[in-house]
Amino acid sequence: MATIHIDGTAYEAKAGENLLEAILSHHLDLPYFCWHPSMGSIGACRQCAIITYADETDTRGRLGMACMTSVTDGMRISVQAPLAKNFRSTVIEWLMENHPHDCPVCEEGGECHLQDMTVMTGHSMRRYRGTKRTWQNQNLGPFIGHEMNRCITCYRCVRFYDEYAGGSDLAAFGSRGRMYFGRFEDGALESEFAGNLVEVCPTGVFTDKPFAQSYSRKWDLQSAPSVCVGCAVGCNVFPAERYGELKRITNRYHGEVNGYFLCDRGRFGSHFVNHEKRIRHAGVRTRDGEYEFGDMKNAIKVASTALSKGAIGIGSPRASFENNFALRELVGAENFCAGIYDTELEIVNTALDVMSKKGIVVPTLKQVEEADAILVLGEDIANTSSRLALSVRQAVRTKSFAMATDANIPTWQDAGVRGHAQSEKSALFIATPAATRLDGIATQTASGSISELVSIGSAICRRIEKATPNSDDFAELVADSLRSARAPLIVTGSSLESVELVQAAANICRALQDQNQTSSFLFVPAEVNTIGVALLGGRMSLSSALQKMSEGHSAIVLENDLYFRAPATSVDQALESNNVVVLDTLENRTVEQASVVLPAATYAEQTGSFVNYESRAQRFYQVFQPRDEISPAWTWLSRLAEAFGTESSWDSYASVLEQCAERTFSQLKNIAPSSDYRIDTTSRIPRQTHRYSGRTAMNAQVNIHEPKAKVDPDTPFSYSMEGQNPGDQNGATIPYVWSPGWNSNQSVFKFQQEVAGELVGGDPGLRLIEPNGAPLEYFDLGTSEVSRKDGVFEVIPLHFVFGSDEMSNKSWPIQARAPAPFVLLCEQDADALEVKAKMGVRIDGESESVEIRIDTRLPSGVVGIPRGLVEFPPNGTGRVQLSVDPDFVARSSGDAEVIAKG
Amino acid sequence: MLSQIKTLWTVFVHLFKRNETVQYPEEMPYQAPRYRGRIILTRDPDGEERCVACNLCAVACPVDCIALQKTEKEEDGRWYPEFFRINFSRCIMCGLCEEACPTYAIQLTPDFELCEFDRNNMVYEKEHLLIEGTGKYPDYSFWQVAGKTIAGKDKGEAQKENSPEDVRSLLP
Amino acid sequence: MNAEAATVNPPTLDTPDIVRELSNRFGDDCQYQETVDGIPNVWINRDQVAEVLEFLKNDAENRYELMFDLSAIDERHRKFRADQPTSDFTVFYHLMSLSSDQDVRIKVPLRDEDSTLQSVESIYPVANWYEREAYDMFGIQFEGHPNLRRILTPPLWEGHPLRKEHPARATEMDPFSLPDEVQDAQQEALRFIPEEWGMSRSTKHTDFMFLNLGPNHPSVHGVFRIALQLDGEVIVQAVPDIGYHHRGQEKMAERQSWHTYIPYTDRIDYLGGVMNNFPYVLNVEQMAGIEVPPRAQVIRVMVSEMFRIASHLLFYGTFAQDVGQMSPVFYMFADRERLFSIVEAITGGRMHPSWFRIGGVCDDLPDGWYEMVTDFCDYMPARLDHYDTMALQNKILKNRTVGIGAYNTAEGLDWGITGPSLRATGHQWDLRKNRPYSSYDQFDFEIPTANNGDCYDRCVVRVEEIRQSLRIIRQCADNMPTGPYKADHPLTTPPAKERTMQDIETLIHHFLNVSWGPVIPPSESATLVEATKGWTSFYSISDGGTMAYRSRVRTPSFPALQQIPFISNGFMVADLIAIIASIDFVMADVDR
Amino acid sequence: MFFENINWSYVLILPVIGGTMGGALVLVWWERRLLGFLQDRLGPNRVGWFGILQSLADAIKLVTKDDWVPPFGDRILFILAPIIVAGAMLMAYAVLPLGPGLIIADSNIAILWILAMSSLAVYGVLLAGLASNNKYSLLGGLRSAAQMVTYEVFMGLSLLGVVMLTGSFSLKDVVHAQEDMWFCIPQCVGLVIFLIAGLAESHRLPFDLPEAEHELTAGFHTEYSGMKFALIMAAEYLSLILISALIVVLFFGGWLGPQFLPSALLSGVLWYGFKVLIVINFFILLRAAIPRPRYDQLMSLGWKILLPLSLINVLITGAILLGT
Repeated sequence: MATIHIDGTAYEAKAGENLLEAILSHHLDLPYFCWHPSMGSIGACRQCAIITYADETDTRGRLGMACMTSVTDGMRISVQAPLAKNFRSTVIEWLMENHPHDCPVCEEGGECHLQDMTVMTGHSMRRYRGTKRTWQNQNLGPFIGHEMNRCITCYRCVRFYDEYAGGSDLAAFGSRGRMYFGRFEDGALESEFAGNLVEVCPTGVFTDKPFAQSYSRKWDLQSAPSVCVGCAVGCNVFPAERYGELKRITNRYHGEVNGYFLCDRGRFGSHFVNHEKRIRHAGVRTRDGEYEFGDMKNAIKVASTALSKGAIGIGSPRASFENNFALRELVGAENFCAGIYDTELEIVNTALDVMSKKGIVVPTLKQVEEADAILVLGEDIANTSSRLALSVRQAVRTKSFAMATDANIPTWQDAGVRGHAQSEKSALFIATPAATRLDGIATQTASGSISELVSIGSAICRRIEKATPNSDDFAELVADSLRSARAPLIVTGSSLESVELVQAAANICRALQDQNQTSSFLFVPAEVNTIGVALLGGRMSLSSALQKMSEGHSAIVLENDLYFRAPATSVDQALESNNVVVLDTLENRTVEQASVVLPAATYAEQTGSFVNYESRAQRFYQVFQPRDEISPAWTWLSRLAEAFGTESSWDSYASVLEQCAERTFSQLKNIAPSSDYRIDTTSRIPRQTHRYSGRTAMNAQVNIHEPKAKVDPDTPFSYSMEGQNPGDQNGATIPYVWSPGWNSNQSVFKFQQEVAGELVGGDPGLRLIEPNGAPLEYFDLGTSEVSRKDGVFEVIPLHFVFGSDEMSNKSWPIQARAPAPFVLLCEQDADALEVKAKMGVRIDGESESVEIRIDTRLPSGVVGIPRGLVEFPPNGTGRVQLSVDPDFVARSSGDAEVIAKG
Repeated sequence: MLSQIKTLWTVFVHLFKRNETVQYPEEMPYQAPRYRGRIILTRDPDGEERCVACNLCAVACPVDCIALQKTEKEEDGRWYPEFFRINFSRCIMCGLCEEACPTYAIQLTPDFELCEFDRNNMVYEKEHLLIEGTGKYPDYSFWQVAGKTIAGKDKGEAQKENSPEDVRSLLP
Repeated sequence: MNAEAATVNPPTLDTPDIVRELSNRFGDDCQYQETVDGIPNVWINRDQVAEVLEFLKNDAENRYELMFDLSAIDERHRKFRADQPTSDFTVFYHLMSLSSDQDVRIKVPLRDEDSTLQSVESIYPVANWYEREAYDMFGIQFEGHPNLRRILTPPLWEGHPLRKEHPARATEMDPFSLPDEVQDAQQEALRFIPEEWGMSRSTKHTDFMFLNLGPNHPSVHGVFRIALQLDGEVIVQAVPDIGYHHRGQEKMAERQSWHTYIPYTDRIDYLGGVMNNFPYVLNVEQMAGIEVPPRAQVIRVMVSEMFRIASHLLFYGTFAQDVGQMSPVFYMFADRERLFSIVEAITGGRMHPSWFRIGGVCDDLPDGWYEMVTDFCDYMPARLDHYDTMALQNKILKNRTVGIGAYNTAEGLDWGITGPSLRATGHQWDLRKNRPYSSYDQFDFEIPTANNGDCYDRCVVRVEEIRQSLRIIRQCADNMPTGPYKADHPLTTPPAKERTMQDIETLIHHFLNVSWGPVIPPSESATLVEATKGWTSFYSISDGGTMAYRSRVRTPSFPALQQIPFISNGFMVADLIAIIASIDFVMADVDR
Repeated sequence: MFFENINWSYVLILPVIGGTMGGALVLVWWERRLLGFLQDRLGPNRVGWFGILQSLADAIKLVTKDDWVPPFGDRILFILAPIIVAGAMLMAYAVLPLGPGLIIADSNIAILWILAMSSLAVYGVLLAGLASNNKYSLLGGLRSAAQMVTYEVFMGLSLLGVVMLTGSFSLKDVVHAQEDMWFCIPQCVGLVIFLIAGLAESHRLPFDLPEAEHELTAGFHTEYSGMKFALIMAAEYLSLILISALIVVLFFGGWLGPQFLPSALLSGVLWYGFKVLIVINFFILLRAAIPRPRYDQLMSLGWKILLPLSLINVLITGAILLGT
């Protein structure tokens, strides 16, 4: 620890720490632009000028940049010295020379870091009377708006996009006063992290395009802490609402999980909440197959008859833990099915078993970033859980930080660290069937069919146990790396639908344990609450549930499109019986065949918990109250229970949670404060900012009398501007980040204990399982021979970040980026079929032909079929025949190249 | 006694003074140009709506009686209010909205006749607020100052703007 | 925050004398806190309150004759107070020594679980109501207070409005309804029970009549109630009851940005117009460190003096009317209307111009302002002479008002009387002269005083003030400085419009200051102005935010009403009306 | 037989009632207009020509209003009081000459009758104050009673001079006695005293203590509304007309024109009306201009100044009469 004197006051700081970070960590105000907590310092913008004094007698001092200064014990600096203030103000004056007169028509206005810094430096008088330099903008696709004139050349965009997120299609062009940040030509930004540019850019060059369509200022948005439903990482987000419409998603800082960044599926995938196909009223299907809406009581009555026949409850990995619990209570554990297909459930259960074993470390994303040797076995993480891939990207820099430390270069000195490391990277090994977007930073990759990948895993396992000297075999290299690493990590997942793969990964962990090596095991489940629903423990498998339904059992289906889970034929049969009650948010094929439809709330419209890949249960809060008859699934289940006359009914979310925690995991009650939590024992936490406008006019055309703000009995939040959001409250209860003078998301540092550290009130969420059970045992993996036949291909399920997720697929910006249906073949097989890329092929049994794409790494005899884009599984057998469609015309698609791009 | 007579006289002389009454509504009282009455939305000198839906009036309003939603029309690049609603039954005519408006769109006029029997009629929508003219500021056109491209005004064509740089001339 | 150095300042050599005097006498418990208004803040223990205040009033080197203000602060959400002792609630006493022109603010820290301290009502009689207000608004208990009950909110109100947990917006509560049983309960709670006020219903020879004057009565100027104990028509005891006009101005200050609160200040003394903006903007400017340009200062003075005239004219007219003279009020309204036409031309508003801004005024003067203003200055003096003959010299009016409701300077100060009502006792103290703000020191004018401190003198002083205000206005008009009407300071809200419309830097400041609001540095400041009815002050606390953490509004009408029993007991009902008329109050200014 | 016994003057009853009531209505309007002019405003000018129907509109409004009796008051007295007030005032008109020969009852005790009736009206006021069972009304009623007792005394005394000069209580005689000289000259002191007493009697503004809006809200008639309020208002204006007419009759030669003008120039009725109007206007001016003394000040004015003055006046008049 070191003591630094800032304007005469002594503060504690870490020696060697970045001075700017030290200043901000004490929640003092100092303007900056180019520095970013995740990207370090480059000293480009000259905004964080301070005066450093040699000693107590020094009164003149020396002007320097805080972001390029290391903290030393006893150092004396001044932030408020006139010289420093003038310098900062002058820097802003330069930046403003060419800045357009745009604030009123800029989406950044009101949450613009540039605005904040201009006001903070106090530069309010324009002296420059010359003309402004201008640029033409580019069309950067459906996600990102581009307004280049607003640029202040801080380089944050390219530093993030290229260096941090590994993108290649955004660059800085030009020199000195003529700098352009854009693509070589118009076109969608390829990286799935492009959306972060909106938050990274300190001004309005990159803006949220879908948000801009129905734009509201930050002060007008109502928001609450929530969790992204895009994948199983469980990134923390702020969904924001106004006029009953979900307007946008922004990142909600979590020190251990998502940090400062989200993927684009998370950021742009939530517009399904506003979808025109939302189910808004309870409906009963009449005999002619049409639905009758509007009679909620009748719908409840009809639905509750299903219960009298001993209904099966089919849960869902995309419904909250509490909703699944409510269903389980209603139908009984023996009749409850987790709602994921048998294979997947087996995989997840296997993974959960491994995770609970002694000595197993399940890393958070922050810990992933610290790993120095990573093996990704079978999972295309860039597509199934993109935020994880971003962390893996950072992990390969671990080595460069170690090298920098050795060379006495401060780790925050970004250019120095990168320059010193050159192309040196930590070890990353990827074994997947097809190419992935992480291949470029991988030490080595391996391809293979699923069983071949299992074999590779087994081989690595054997090599760890017993090294083969000087072999440059893939397995040997991996084993060697893992064995010698400081923090090795094994990543696997369920997307290839192979339980052996997970077992193989577990075996590697086991082998590492034998070497007294840390065994970090990261299993990537498919959906937001897959782990949760699996932990809830349904005793009935989905296939047997479907079987029973086709035999005439009634069923309640909770937020689950069964066609997304099981072969269409079996679902068709199951749904034929006329007593299936479906609770869901959007119309889908299952809903179409339900006898009763009940409108469920989306995650933004209710409070609940999701359990992420590390079994971290996280609370998400209702952002706004849904209109019409939409209400959280548990309320419907409660009404059903009431109508049926069972005892389990709940009158509030708090009562569901109470019972849920009691009967499942008691930690659930502790992952977020209870509803009577108050700030300084007095105030609720407001969902609206204190400057929320239009209260007396928003609804005046309907009712001139302003209604009473709804009292929220379930949470510590208010549905109004009343209350306090001081920043030091429990970390799970931050509804938005704002601090006086810090109107942009940069204000998040006021909510952190130290820059990029834990939230002041603690990072939210608790793990439901801790690895302290029995020791991990080896799984016995038999070897299976793959028989190949011409024209018959083994199906490899592929995932694509835009298109493979059930819900984000209904979000219009994601739809605009989703590729046209395609299959992936290797060159060899394509040649054998005499087809080329962009030609058409028909999967037997399917009516539509799909495009062909060639993958460089795909082994022969397999075909990659992307979920969500092509109906999957095509026939449930795992093998398909392909026939060439000579008449195929390629369809336009959001983006074709991304999936196969290494 | 004398003081009473003086008082009587001083009052009596007022019989011969011009009375102060203004016979409203036949006779309209003079309203200073700055008088803060009914709120209007004005148009640019080119006849297009001035309001760019920046929301500053709404947030500056102490009584929160202005609500609006931003939208864009086709591809002309301009921002417009999709709806613009003022609840005059809450308005206190303080003028902070006019002062906050960065485009001179919202203005207060010397029209004070804002009485209704039904409070619901005090809710004015955009079609009630938008006038044809420019109001108090005949010359200002925000879009000629702002840098954003709109139909008929490309980059570099706003006031004090250079024509756009050629991206292709830049070093990679 | 772990700023170790920012601890409580121990008294040192350059601390003000009063701080040293207090710590010498009361030991090290007295802690000193500096604020930007230059008023020494001394923190004392709650057990010492009576002792310290007794000392300050009677034995200190400079006698603090006037308890200017007393209220509390809910500190529980406050972040920036490292230089102060910890407390959940702070009760502060703003004392003034007019003889030596010194102020001191005594602060007492209290904990939520035990917010009790001694009443100082017996030392400073004016504290009686202020303590009741602090009890009503914060729930602070004053031991030894004779009648600690709610004063501004209805007796059955739940909660204490200025505590942070109390909602600011009505939409947080159920829509207002008044079922019969609630109405009955509320009315029953308002029942005047003489015994509760230490009165008897009868003596050996007399049964007293209790008369409820107000809250709706033609002469109480708004909604104000006095319960009278009458012996025939003679007042034995009067009990003023206020709160019917309470709107929670201080609470509103905590939910509006520093900028958007300005229109609310207009409505404090609704006859004072911009005079209410004045202390508020001075307050914010002091905290923000804004220097207001000369033109803005003089414009502010000019328009304020216009409102002084307008307010005094209304006082004058209603004064005559309340003693039964019907006509003058009409002539004076006509004069006031002339004034309003100038105010309209300049500000666009009438009674609520909301025209001062943080850092200046809203707009420059309009074309033709000079002629309008000087025409009025030419017109008005003759009218005043006319009114002198008509009203002031009338024997009946004199009979009704001379010798009625008199008090001397010391009594006035005891009861917290300020402004013209104090000057009517012969005490020549005017903030514009003694503590000139906004360039008042540049003007040539006199401070009218009178000697008897009775109803008549209070009127005479005000009439003479009108003449002095006309002098000031003419000087403003003739010497109006050129230059900007707003400061260049970045916290000027909003910045000059011409630049906003052309320059991006100014637009940015405009954008953030009108939306989120200007961020005022953490500070405390009280500013006093010589308002129409006495001294109005804002004591604002910024916690480094875009809204006031606390804004205390001290108005002259509040203590004036408290004094009514003291000056009206023994007089007749009709005299009470004359006294009320002479006090020059508006209920909005009392209840806030 | 019957017809011979009829005093044809009784035919005047209806026109007098109608005329005085109508006059009161017009007077309400005229007072408001005149007050308006005196106060630099217009007064009611919307209903009818120059607003002349304003009072009618007000009267219709008052008459059609809900007839409300305070539940806490004495119902019968409450209703009776305004009737007494208005009735007594109307009765007084019975002896008031409206022109040469135009008189309902040319009583030889007319002055006493009028004094009696106006006292009776005060009784009504007192009743109204009591019956309302409202503290303000009570105070108003009490003030009214005290004021009556005070001012009734020297009101009578102030007239004694006139009576002595005339030698009769008949008003017709009083007028005829002024053919040489209006009594306003020899009885100027009496005139002033009667003027003040009359003001007090009709409780108009400087002396409107029983209702004193600024002190007692509306004093004795605080609780009155609708038709009953209209009656009280009418009585007030009747009393104004009555006092004005009395002043004209007693001090300004009634229907007599000035001696220097040929008497044919204007008919007596018009002269009479003209003079009454001037006195009424003077009353209105007084109302507009003069502040209200305090209740005890009014009392002491009455007892300490006006009573001795009027006694002196009687003494001097008597002395002069005896002397001549």
